[in-house]
Amino acid sequence: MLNAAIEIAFVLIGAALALNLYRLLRGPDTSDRILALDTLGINAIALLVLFGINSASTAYFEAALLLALLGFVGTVALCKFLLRGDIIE
Amino acid sequence: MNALSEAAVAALIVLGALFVLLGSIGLARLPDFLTRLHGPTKATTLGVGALLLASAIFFSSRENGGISLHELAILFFLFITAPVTAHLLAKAALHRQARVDDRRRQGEEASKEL
Amino acid sequence: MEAMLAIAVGVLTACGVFLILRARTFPVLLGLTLLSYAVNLFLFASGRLQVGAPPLIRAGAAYADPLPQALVLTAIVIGFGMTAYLAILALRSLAESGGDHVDAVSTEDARQ
Amino acid sequence: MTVRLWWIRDGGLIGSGNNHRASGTPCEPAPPLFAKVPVNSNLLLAAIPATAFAAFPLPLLLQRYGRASAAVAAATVMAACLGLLLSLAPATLAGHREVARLAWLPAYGLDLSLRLDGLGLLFCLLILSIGLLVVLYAAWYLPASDRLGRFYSILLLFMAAMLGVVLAENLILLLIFWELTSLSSFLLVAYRSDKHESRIGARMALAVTGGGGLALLAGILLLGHIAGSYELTVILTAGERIRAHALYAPTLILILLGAFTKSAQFPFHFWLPSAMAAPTPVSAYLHSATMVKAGVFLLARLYPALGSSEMWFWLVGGTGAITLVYAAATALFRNDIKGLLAYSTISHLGLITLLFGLDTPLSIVAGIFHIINHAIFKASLFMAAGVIDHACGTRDMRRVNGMFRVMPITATLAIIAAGSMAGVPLLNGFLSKEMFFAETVSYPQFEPLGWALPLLATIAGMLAVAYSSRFVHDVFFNGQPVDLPRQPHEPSRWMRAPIELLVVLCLLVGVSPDWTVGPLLDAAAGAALQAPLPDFHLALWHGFNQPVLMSLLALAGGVLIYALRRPLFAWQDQLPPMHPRTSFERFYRALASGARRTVAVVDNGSLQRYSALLFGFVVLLGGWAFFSAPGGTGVRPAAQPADEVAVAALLVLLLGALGATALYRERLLALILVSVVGLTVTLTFVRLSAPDLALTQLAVEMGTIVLMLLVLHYLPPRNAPKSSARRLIRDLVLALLAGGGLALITLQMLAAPVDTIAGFYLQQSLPGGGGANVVNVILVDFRGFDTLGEITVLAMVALASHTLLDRLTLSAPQHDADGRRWAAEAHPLFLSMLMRPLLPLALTVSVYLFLRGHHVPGGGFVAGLITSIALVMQYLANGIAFAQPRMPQQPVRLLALGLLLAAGIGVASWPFGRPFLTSAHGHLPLPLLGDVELASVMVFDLGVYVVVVTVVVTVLSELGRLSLRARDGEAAA
Amino acid sequence: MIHRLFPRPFLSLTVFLLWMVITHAVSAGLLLLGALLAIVVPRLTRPFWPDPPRLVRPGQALRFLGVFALDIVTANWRVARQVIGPLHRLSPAFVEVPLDLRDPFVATLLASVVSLTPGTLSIDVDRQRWILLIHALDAPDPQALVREIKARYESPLKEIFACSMPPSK
Amino acid sequence: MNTHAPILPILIPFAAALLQMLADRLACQRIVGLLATALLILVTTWLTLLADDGLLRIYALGDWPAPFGIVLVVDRLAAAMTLLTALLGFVALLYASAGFDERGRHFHPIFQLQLVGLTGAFLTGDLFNLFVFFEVMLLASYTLLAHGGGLARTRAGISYVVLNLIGSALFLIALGLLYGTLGTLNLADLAHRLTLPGHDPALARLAFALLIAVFALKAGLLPLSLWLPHTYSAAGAPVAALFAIMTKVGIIAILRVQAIALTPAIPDLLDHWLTALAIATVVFAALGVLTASRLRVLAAWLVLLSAGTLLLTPAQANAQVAAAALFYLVHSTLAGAAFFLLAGVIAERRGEAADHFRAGPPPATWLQVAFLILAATTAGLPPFSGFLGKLMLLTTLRAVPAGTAIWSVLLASGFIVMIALARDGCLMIWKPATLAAPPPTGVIAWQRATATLLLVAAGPLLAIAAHPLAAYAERTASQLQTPGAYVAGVLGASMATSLREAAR
Ligand code: NA
Ligand code: NA
Repeated sequence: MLNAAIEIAFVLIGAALALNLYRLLRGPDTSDRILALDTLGINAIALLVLFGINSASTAYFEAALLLALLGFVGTVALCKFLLRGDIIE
Repeated sequence: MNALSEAAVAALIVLGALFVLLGSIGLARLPDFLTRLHGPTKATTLGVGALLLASAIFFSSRENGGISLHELAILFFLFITAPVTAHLLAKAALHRQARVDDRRRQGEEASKEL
Repeated sequence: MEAMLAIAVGVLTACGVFLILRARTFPVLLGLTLLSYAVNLFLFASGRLQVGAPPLIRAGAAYADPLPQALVLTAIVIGFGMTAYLAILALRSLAESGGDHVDAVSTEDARQ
Repeated sequence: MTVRLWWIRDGGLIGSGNNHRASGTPCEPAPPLFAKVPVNSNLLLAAIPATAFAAFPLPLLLQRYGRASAAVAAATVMAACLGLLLSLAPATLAGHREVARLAWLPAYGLDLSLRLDGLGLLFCLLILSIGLLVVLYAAWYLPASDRLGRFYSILLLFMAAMLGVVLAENLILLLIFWELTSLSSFLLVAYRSDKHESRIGARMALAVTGGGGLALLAGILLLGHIAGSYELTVILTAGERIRAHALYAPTLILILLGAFTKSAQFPFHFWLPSAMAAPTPVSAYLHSATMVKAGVFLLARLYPALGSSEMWFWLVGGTGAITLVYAAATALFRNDIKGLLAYSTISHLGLITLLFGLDTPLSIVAGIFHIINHAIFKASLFMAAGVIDHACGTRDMRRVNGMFRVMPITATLAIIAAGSMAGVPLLNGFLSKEMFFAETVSYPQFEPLGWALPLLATIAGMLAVAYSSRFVHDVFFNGQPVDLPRQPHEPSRWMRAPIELLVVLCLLVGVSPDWTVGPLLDAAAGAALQAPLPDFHLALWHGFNQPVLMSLLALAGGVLIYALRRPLFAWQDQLPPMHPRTSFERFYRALASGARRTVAVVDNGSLQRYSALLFGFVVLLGGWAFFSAPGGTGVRPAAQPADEVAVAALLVLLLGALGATALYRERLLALILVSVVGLTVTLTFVRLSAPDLALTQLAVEMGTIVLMLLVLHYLPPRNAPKSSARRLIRDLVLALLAGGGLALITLQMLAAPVDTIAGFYLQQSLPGGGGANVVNVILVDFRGFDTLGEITVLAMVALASHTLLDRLTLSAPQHDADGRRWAAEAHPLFLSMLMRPLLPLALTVSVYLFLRGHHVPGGGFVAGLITSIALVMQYLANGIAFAQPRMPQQPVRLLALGLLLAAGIGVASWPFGRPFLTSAHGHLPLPLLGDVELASVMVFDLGVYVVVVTVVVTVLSELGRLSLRARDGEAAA
Repeated sequence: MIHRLFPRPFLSLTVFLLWMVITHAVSAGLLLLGALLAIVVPRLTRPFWPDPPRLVRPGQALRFLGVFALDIVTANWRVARQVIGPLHRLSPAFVEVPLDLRDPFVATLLASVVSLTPGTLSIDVDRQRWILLIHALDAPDPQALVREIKARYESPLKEIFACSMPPSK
Repeated sequence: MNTHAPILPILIPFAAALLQMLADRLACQRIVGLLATALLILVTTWLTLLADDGLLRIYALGDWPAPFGIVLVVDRLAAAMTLLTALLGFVALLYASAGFDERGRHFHPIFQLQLVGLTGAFLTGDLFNLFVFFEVMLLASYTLLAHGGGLARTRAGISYVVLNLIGSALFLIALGLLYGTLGTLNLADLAHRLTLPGHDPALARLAFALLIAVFALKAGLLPLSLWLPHTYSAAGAPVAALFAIMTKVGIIAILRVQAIALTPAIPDLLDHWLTALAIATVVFAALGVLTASRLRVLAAWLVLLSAGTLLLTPAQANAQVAAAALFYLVHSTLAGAAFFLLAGVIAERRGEAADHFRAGPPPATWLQVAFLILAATTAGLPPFSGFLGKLMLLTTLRAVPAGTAIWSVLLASGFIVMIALARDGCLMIWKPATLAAPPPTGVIAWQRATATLLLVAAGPLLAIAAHPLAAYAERTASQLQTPGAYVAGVLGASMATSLREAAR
């Protein structure tokens, strides 16, 4: 049961990644692309958690934690860039 | 690992993945930036949350491990950072959607204020 | 899996090389970044690919080769330092030449 | 020091442990020669050049005491050398050969070995005695404003080098002195260094003679290879073997190039007239006893080894003959007195060369005899020319006329010397010219054209008489002087004395050769031939024979030619003018501009070209190396199947990379796409069992985005011109080759068998390194030295950010790429508020990753990156004004501290007798807490942490600070 | 003493909890280390958080968290349906919520809660007029939304942090 | 201390750099730097003397045996190269201490770290560690290059940095391929495994070819060396002087890899191309010499010329050739460095005319003499070291396959250098300014004069000491060309001495 669920989940998340990619390429504005990138990061956390369950290993934990903690830095910096050009001022 | 927890884990996994997908569907499908912004920041939060819960149950119910709570930390950080990104994205999008002329006027006014 | 990685390495290299051959500093920076992804993946691959076998010592586990991982880690960090360095240099060049041509010539000169 | 000093006497070659002498021929000892000599004679021999070399700076050092002291010093040095030489002369004249040797570079066959035999003695005598006269002459000749120290010092250096050439036993040593003569004559010719013609003349002389020296070097190396030694003692006895060797022809040609350039043989003669830019005493010296004579000396010296072959005859004899006639003809038309004399020198050297080329024992004797005679009369002639120049202020024979009336004594002397040059009987020049005529007549190997050689000799004789006549008539008679800058007069007594002495010698030798130069000539010719002398005797009159007839013809013909000078000169005036100096300069310019064009074609100064060449080179080399491997290897199949996640990730990665590449002109978009690639790479690392890498990659990724955005803010948007189609195709081909190649290699490598050292790390990680995270143990322990280097690199990046950004001012754009003004709010509220709790929490996480990194993914690097990014976020959220004062100050000291921690714990193992960076770990049992794990690598890792944090924060904040400066700049403006 | 050690007790507690959660194990050493961090980390980072609000009602804070979690789950269903449903039925709108709060940090917390709750998104806080600008995915009745937010989230937060009064400065 | 001798050449400048970073005052930094460099000379001299016993000194860092841990390997070559580095470092630092170091921040620590990179690169026996030291060296050199500022330096800097970053990427690819094919990173172990069956020979060849390409980039092989003249001539005098040894790092690396790994297993890898390209390099550099319009540019081309000359040697795989190359290497390093310093001093003396080859106020007599000696040394005119180096090369390279071509190109390039130096020197030293030129600026600081003269004196001194030096070079080369001993020494000795106790 668990394996089946994981398989399904992989497919679902894979589809989600594909949709992110669609938005990333489609735009139309840079802010849409940044949003897609941000979503990609969050979906990656989901993927990592899924990997962890799949392989019954805690080795993925640190990566997921870090992605949750730092993943937003890129988004924030990019948004700040759009807003002010100067991200550290 | 007993059947109950396995079932719970399986259900949560599918649920979580589904919400992750939903969020991305929203991202892809919704008509303008601000509505699109709702999709991922919401659904993914719950999606990842469900997956993390599944993970917590999964690792807690294994023979050798104790209670696994460290998934909470991930969720915690997501909850702190998600509103910030949403906020900045919205600001950026609004900034860019405003017509160039308006913005220029606004900017000039702002610089006058300074 | 091997083929996937090989394709990734190849495409990253090709993109990196193409961008490095551009005339402006920023694409060159991006190209070097892409190239270093490719190189890191390649160096990593020298320990062969293994799924679910991180080199964390536990009883009765299988392990991926830890040495390339350590080397790639070093390479990533050094690469970051170098990218930062080149970025700084690009700004310096901009301040001194007034442009972002890799040869620190003004756009008019570059056209000739 | 393994320099050993040993002297040998007489012949025997002491082996010098030479393993580079490729030829297996044993060094044959020369046959023991001749009489007993005083014990210390080889020291005396060594002392001759040693004195000269040691004392050459003396005049320069003494010049502060006046010109006289400089001159006296120079003369003293020469006299001392002459004294040393004369003390050895009797034995040498008796046929003794003196050899002295000091090891220098024995492995390469180069020793400081000297030899004194008849030939060397003759040349030494010429060099020193004429040198003394030149010193005397120059003291009066050179203007009073010259301080002379420099002049005499260079002259002494030149003389020393000449002595070295003629005394060298080792051929490489000979070459060394040979090139030194080129170098020092360069300085002599350039004595008036502020004059353009002096500099060019000097450069021409150096170019030709120095270049010839390079050929000579090659020839000597070949000769040494053939003979098995560079010692003359060996080489001169190995003639048979040398001539039979396959490399004889190149050897001979290379050596002759050296000799001909030095002795100004056609077509290398042109430097010599230009070298007249030197002060006249120098010319007198160069033309008579030294420089050009070095070339013919070499012919004489190596004659036993290289001579006696058809090739020798044609090359040496042919060159000599052409030079003889050509230069004589040219001399006639020179209007400059020194020019006429210079071409006559060339002609006479051609004569000597031709004599050597005739390749009979008697022709060698004649050649050497003419060397002596030419030295004597040519020195006096140049000095006389100098006197005239000095007196008149010009050397142009069209203006200098009728000098006989003004300076009768000098004129008489010059006329006698010119007679000798023309080969007038009773003078020394006549004798050797007679011998030359005799040789041409009796030359045995020239049967089919038996008349050609005597005819050529006679024509040359006529020309010599003609130009000598011109010198005598045009300068000393021929009416009144025209428009002279100075009022001419007789020179001072001392200035004339050297000329008088030399002219007397001309007469003495001419009248009584046997008594004056006989013994010297015997010894010299014997040494040159390395064989018993032919039967000959020097005398004024051998009866009326063919040579006498030729002499008479020459005299008559010469006078006739001179009588016909007017039409001849008129004819010559129509010819295109020849200016070796400008030709040389033009040649150099053409060479330089050709070089400039070639270099510019290869190197267009563009990084794009350089990078393309680098990639192209690597692709070619790599392809060659791979496909040239023995036993071709086919592409092996991949082992593991790919899952759907891998496919999806690959798609994301490809789109990111290709998108960034295709859209690179949209810089921000490209950056976003590159970040997508980075995220995918991170996931790949996680997936493929490398959690540590994933953490590092992720953290670095965030730092990179911030960095790139900081840069992007200033880089001018969208002004880049598009690449041309050709450039695009080139780049695409290179990119595809590189990418395709690396992809194939990746596949090939992943399927290749390998047996790595990884097992050791896995096995030793816990017991030896005390950590379960093997990657971390490798980083801080097994290969901690790499990590130390790595953080050093990082630290330098931070230092460099200070160095490079110090005082840098950039102007920040006022609006974005689409023309929007920037948003008004600098620090959005949510961001700045939420960053406040995030910092302590991020710190907690980094402490976790730091402390647990030895066992789970993490470690100093990752912890440091997280901390630094959290800190950088403070800058981002709240601005520099808020963040900077709250940060630890003095980043440089922090960097030092971090490095000190890492290296310090490394040194801490020394007292325990362990190498640098040896780790120690253990468990400390504590009450309440149980076992506490302690490891020295923690300190190391702390150093890493400190450095990483400091570097990232410093670099990014330094970049951020640029905008403050930009704003200040605007405010100021 | 306690105050001296833990000048920011709530932050110290958060650090300690985070530590215990991520270390994923319990031992005396780790507890001690956690305590140490709870002391050291807030001190080290104090300059970066110059004016933190004071948490006065921890109990209510817990209850607030419960409500918030429940809201996330229920509202998610709604948003999920909206996302896959017909888009023309949506009536997105900007809504201005006048605030009684005067603490920027607490206002940010409120904004975060609004953002994290499905269907609404905080765009900005006007600090002159103390108005929270919200974008709602489907808000047929904006005033109802304003009332709900003020009642469900703002007033508990006000009490938890005791910051209803305008700041004295 | 004897035990730790191998690492001292790395740690001494490292410690000096740390001290200089802690003590931020220029005066302190100067003293620390000069003292440390002087100490480095002493230590490396001692190490060079020690190494002359012919034994390998293996220093296993962290007490981990090769090939698992990183080892430093001191043989004659490594020791001598560190000594050369130290000498050059001291002289360059002395020169820089007269004011050059004030022209930007952090000159001194970065200078010391440059020395760390150089000595580390010469000493390490591990290829990845070599990569790390290359990075240390290059980053330091990037920064030193930029020291003093100016557009020319920035322009050269970008090319230099980008090309070397590509080089670093290539290095990593080569290392990955080596590890992925042979499973190790230690040079001795690689050489050992290369002789065993069971690996993919094509990949191993490719890996070593890429490695050689990286070294060739550093060494200045055409067509990878177009950056070199620009970079070297843009750098400040003392920096360029120190750079004179940087190409040698690449050459030494090629020599070592060739001797230890390639000769026994892949002897044909350098055939056909390296010598041909080296000849092309020499030709190109000789042409470049003709184009130079100022002394420092000329010096840069001369560095390239000597690099090309040295690159003629590795493909010969011959101990005698290597010995000659080593002597020439020492000579050309010192002479090249001397040229840069001399250019600096002359430029200082000639005011606006600087070191351009045009009329101007003539430099002092001692400078003229120094120039003459140095020019003769460089042009390969006797009796200085350049002649002896060329003699050795010509002697040993006569019998190799491309011998005739090599001879021609060496002799011809010597000729070109001679006529170019004669012309340029005449213009610069002797041609008087036509207009009233500004008088020469002040006196030259004693540090600069001393440093310049020390290096100029190297030409004559090397010639005088040619016999012992050539003998050392010969012993060095024969040790280098005994790969079996190296491999056994590195792998065996460290195994025997330092496997740590299992109990720990
Ligand atoms: Na006349
Ligand atoms: Na900024």
